Amino acid sequence: MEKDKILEVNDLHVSFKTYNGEVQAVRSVSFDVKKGETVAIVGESGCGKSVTSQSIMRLIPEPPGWIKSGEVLFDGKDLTKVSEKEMEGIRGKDIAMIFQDPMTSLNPTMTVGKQIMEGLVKHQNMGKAQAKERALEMLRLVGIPSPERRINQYPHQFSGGMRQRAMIAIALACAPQLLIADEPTTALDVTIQAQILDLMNDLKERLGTSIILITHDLGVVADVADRVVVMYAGKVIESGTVEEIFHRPRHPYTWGLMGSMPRLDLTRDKELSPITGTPPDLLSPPKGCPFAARCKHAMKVCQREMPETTQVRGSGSHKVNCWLEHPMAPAVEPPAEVVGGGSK
Amino acid sequence: MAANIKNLSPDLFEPAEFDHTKEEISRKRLSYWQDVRRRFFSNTGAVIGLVLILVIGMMAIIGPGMNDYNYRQQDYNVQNISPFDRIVGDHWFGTDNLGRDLWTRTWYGAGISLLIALIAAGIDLTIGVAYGSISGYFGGRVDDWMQRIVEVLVGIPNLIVIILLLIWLEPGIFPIALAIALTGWVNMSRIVRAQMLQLKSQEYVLAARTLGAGTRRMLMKHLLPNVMGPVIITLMFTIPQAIFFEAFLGFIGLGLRPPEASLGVLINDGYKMLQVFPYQTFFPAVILSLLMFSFNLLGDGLRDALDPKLRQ
Amino acid sequence: MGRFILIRFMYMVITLWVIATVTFFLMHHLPGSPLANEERIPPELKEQILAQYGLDKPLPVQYLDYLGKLVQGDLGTSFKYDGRSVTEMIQQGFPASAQIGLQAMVFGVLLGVILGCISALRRGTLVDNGATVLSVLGYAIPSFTLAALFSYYVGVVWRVLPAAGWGTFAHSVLPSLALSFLVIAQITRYVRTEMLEVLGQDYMKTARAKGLERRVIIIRHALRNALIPAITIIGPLTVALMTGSLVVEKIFNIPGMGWMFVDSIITNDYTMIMGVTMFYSFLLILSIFIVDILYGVVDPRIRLTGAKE
Amino acid sequence: MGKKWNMALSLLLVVSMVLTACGGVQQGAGGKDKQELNWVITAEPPGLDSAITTDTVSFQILNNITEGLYRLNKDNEPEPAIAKDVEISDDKKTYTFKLRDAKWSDGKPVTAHDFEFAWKRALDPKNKSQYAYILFPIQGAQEYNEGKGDQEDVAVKAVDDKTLKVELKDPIPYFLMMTSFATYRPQREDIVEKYGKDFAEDPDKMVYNGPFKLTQWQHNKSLKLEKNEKYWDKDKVKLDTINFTKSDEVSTQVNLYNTGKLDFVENLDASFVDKFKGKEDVKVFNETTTFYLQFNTNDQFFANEKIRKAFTMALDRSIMTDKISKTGSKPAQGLVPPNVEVDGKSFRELSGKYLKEDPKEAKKLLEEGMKEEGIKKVPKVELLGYDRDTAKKDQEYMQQTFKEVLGVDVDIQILPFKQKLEREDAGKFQISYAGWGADYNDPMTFLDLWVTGNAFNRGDWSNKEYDKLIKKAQSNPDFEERAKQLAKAEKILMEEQAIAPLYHRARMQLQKPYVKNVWRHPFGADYTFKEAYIEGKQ
Amino acid sequence: MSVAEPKVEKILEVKQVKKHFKMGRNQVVQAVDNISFDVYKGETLGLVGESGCGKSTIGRTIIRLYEATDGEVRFKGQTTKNLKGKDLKKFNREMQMIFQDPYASLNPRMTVGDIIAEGLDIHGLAKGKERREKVVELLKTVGLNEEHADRFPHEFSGGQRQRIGIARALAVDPDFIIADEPISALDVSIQAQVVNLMKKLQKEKGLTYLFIAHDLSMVKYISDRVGVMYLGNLVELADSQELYDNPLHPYTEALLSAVPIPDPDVEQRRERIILKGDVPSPIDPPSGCRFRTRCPKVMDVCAQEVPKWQEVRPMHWVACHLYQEESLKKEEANKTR
Repeated sequence: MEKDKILEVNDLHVSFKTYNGEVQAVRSVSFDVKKGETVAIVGESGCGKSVTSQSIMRLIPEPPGWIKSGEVLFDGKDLTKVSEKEMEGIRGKDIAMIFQDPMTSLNPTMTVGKQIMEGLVKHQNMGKAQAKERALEMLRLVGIPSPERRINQYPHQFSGGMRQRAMIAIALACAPQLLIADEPTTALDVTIQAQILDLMNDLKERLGTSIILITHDLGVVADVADRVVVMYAGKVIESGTVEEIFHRPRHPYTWGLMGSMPRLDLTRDKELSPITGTPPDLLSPPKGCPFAARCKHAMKVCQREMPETTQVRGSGSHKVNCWLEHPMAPAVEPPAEVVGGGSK
Repeated sequence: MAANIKNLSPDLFEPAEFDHTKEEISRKRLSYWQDVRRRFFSNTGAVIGLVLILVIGMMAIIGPGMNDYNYRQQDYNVQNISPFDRIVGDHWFGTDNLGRDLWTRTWYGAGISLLIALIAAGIDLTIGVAYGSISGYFGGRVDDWMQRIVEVLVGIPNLIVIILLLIWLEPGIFPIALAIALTGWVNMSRIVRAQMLQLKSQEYVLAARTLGAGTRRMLMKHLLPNVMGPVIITLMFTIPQAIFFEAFLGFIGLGLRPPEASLGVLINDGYKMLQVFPYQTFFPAVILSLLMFSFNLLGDGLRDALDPKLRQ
Repeated sequence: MGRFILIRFMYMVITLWVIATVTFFLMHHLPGSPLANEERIPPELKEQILAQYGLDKPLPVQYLDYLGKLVQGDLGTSFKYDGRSVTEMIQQGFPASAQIGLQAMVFGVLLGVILGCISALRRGTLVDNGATVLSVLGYAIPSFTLAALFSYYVGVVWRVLPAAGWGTFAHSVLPSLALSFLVIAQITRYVRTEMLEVLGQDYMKTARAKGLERRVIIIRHALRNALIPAITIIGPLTVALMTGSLVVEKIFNIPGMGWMFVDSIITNDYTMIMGVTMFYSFLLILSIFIVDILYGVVDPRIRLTGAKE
Repeated sequence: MGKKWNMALSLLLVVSMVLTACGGVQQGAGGKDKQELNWVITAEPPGLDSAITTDTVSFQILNNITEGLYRLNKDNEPEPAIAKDVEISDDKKTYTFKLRDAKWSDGKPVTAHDFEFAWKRALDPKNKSQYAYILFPIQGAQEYNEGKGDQEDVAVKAVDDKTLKVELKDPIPYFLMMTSFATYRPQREDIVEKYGKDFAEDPDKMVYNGPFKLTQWQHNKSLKLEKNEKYWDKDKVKLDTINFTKSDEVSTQVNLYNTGKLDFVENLDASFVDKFKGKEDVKVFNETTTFYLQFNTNDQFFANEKIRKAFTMALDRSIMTDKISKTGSKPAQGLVPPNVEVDGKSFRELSGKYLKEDPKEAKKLLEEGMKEEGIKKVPKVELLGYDRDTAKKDQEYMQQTFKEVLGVDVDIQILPFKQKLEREDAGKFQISYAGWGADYNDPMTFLDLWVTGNAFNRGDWSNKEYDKLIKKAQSNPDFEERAKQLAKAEKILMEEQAIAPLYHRARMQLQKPYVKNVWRHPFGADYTFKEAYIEGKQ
Repeated sequence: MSVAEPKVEKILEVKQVKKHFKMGRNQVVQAVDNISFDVYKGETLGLVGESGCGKSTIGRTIIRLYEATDGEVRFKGQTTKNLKGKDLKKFNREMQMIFQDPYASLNPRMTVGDIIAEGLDIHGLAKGKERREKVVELLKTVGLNEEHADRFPHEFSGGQRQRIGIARALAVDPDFIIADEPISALDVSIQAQVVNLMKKLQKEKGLTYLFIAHDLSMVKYISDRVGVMYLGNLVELADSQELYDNPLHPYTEALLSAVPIPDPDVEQRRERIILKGDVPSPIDPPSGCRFRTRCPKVMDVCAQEVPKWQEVRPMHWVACHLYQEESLKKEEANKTR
């Protein structure tokens, strides 16, 4: 494990049992997070991004879910193997998490202050008074006005944006090394989203926390991420720095994603080029590339074999899983509307 | 994998043929009820419940005809024969103290109990669904007033009303069912109303309204079919409740008139002799318990099958 | 909140009035008169006796008299138990009924909560199925059957506890137990459902993500939220206990109110029927009222807004 | 609650120990046995005001805490109690009682005034005593009670403290027995005045002149009696304590009996009879009752004598007594039970046997009767019944038998007792299952019920000769001739089949073998514990 | 397409419409307050705003799912108030709606064929074979197949369901379709499918859309003109490109700046206007201009007077004191004082 890496996920497989059989939600996912870095995991619903993040924290409900194989290295420890007791010591203290819906992620019958203090009492061995001090400090830090009053209020007395701030306060209370933010702004309005993203950027700089940001919004990714992991059908299909993914994407799925999104800053002349069809059923994932059925550039090999992770030439960080990278494949360039953004 | 790559032939890299226009649905075609059925039948408890109810129901119909006796025929030569000691003739459940065949009486009684419960549930259903639908569908002031009435009715202890009603009506199959139903429909109406209110704001109902659907169509196509789930579940818990109330009334002496038998009447008769002839209460009590048990299991199973929230 | 209580209180009064009215008229349509031993009473005397109880007056007048007295808390005097006031008799009978009811409730709720929690936490396992079967059995076996079995086996055959009677705590164990089965059943089932619901909530994930111990999560976060809605079934449960106690009191020979009620019906003791009905209704309505308020107190979401949703 | 009871119990223990220690010298029938009896009552006594109360449980308690002029002895014969002796005039209408030196529990003497006061109080229309009619044999009593006469005209007079003079309307042979009846008990004017109506509600307010006094009354649960040390005949009283526990369920009683909490079970039903049969615990208590079917002669169907006879003959009474109740009840042979005596002899022997089962004849009679009445099709008949468990079985038997023998469908209408009475009163019935228990040991207590116009003659049967015979008997001072008149009357009643007597009830009871000398009475109060004792209980 | 040229035919006129909801005894939610705008035939008018701003309410009020508290809606020159019988039926055919939630908008008990044919059944447009043909045709129009007609909604994916919803609306051949957040519940790649389908249908059938959404980029992409709503009020309305290039209202400005652009270079360069606090409750909205509590350019006059709805430039409407001369004068006076 490299020195500056704080988390490394290797070949992670996670499945769920359902009525209809085993859903292979995550199939061989690997990526890493370096100190102080924000890694965004992007993908559509059901692509396995949330499952991946919850597996890191060992939060997937077991049963029906279980981690089939792979490792999650944190601080040299494989989190898939440590005891539940030890995991409890890591959760909230070293790795913290915030969730999509601030409405439902807070306990409705406990004051916000108590919910912040809980973790402090558990991990920092703080007394009640001390924990309360710290909770007030945290509320102030996340920009909640008049925290002395707010600390004794219940979540339903908070607005959506304030709840997400409170969630962040809970997550950051014990100054974790890694923060996993699972779609933290999806349920919020744009102006509130801007507030929260602003806050997260600010806190990251001040506290030096590494962040795994899970989102489906490429705009948010462009705003806050250093590196991007694109997932599709339980697999990582492309990863690299923000610039690499946005300006030199290599996977047709990434192209499709970019092509599906209208851009506010461009004039209307650009037509959207959506991806046809729907993602595969993970109950019986296709043998070859999961995107093959929707891919304009699909080749026969795509249906048969799973492409390997390939390093993109000329870049240390840019990796892609696509047969188009194979020397025998025809050269295909990304569509103009994808890379020809307004910035050029 | 690495080895594989080397062996790839160039023709594999030719464009593949995909029909992007066709959208296939890979899963089997399942209607709502098929889906419910599938979920229901994968629930062992519920299936056991259903089977037991069917068996008891069947026996209630054919059981009394399976031997040579009828439910009222007395024979003082075979009083109080316990089937556990010896079986005389074809008195499979033994006889009571008037020498009546308990097999026949028990199944006959189970039938009467079921009949009362079904009538009660039927009345319950009619009043409850009508009241709840009207209240929920029309909303506004109508709903306000109707709910105020319900608020008051909820506070009335139904057992007391049942007892008073029965003294007034004189016990019989229909009066008992009526008394039970008259106090039971409130719950049903509340459930229907809550469903109605919820459904009314569902987008598919709004869609039907924008298409100009009339009240009849709204109710028949959109609202009532979607209320059915909770209604059926509620019924599954009303029926055992009614069976129990009937038994209870029998037990405190307000049951059916002799020589009619119901499970309540039989348990009441037998209870007096529990210490001496325990078998006389045993069979009806077991069947009563089995019925209640099965209906509860069935209700639970149906709830799991019908309520998408509890799906997993 | 004050407004909410006021409205609920109003409903309470209206409900009681409806019950009083219905009972009054239903009862006056019951055949038979409340006089004992009437075969030899000269008609003149009969009239006098009826007059003494005000039964000779026109029905509406009787009704108004009755309501007037009711408002003052006067339930009248029993016909059968000459000269004893209904209030006094209820006072004598109620403690016993209340004791077994309360014990059944406390025991049933405790066990029900534990069972419900365990079966929710071990969903789909043998433990869960066991608890489910137990709770369904609680519904399925009527309390009178249980009471009879308990009395005979525990009391007579094994002689562990008194078979019947009233006085010491030991006397109250079996009847309470017989009554508590239904409570266990209902609470178990309810807590299980609510627990499952709560366990699936996002804030449970938040709590786990904080690194809290399982025990803490279950008790502090899950149980509390699961129990709040469970409060709502205490009202109906009270009724269920009442229903059960009618026969359980008879089987265990307990000087409670339950059997007093059935007895009063059989003997046409008008004032007694009305008194007990009113008292029972009052209890029930009060329990619903208290539950409503309690719900508001326990659930902060309602406490502040003053109404559900 | 529990604590109190425990304390009371231990206190009782101490008290009883002291008492047994003191009473050690008594001709201890029990020796080491604790003289404590655990009896059962099937209902809460509604009230212990002897002038007002009407129910058997109250009578039972009153019989042991108070005493009248006479008391029924072991053989159910009246025996002087508070009265030392009596002087009866030749026309058998004037009774002059001499009272002995008896005391109330508060030490005051029992006087003739106490009797005069109590009887007049019972008759006072203001007090609305529902059992006042039992005093009607006294001259002027009925008139006063019905508001037609004055109190002064009631012929009861305390001549002095120890002399009570009573004049009767008619000469009746059973008046001495009647004076043992609860309503004839004395009451203390000062106590009644002091506490008003409530005096009989609270053990502390009541005074007692019987063998026991009431010391504790837990409503709906129990009563406790303790020996009355002021009782004139206290040397014969051996029990220190009697605990009455209320229980109305036989199986509960049996459970308590089996676990030693009760020494007595009141009323075994058929199932328990089988279980206990042959054990020494079993006691048969023959009541003086007759259960019968009352036909409504106003009904088109039952106006016909042959039809009434058909219904009477269809039944096999021995099934009801031997197969259904099994408690020792006897099939009826006439209206009057076999243990009723007249003029010192059994009335049944004097009268005759009138009832027999004959299905064929019954069917024939039904057909003839229907032809007479012009009825073509057998109508559906309604039988008004009791809601008691044993009665229900009888009713089901009759229902089935009428169906099988006569082909008549019978609908049983079971109503609570009060409602049944009202239906009967209003004449809204066809057949009613009814019963009557003797108030005193004389056939008249049964026979005068079917006189034309009697409120209890619910079937409205009427026979002039019958009326005449009863009227003659009522005022006949020649008791031998009176007995013949009564027998003749019963014959008429049976021949016209106004009613179909079914059986005379016996109760089967359990009583621990160590309980001795409890007297059972077929008339008036059920039990006397005066000389009862415990022996051989370890 | 020239920007300022007014389109002649108004298909829908919304005049001073208010919609208030009663909540409890004394509380009124002013979901929509005094909104006026027109929709021209053949155009797409986008309505954006954050949750709770009343954009869905106005849509539902227009199609008469809600009765307007005050004001008037005119459709094809006719008032929609008190429509009855034939007129109502006609209205129901000419105006249709597409809903937000692809899961809740289809009756789970009906087959897709029956759902699509519901309009045909209600209005008696087709029966038997003809009905079936029409259903198949509609399915094909939205990119589904004939065999899908016999299936049930839960078997379809979100995007497919949304297309079924569109087919249902199209069945009665409407002129005007209100699309109430039709894509916000869908994944990015599917959103584009649906939007493209809608555009294609507009071209083919000459439909007019009222497109309600909170996603500004998508609204700008599909709409000819865009209206911005805030807390029950319409604050700005202009041609979509004009709105982006020259936002007049401070709220529009903030909203536009808050939308992240999927391009890291743009994002790094961009300055954001971060609004303070949260949207106030519509039960008790601020006096004067409702945006004043969060407005970075707030003036004294904003609290006192409700800004007028004015056409400050050709075809560019805004309600803000910054563009009202009297207001500015007053403000000047305030400051000097």
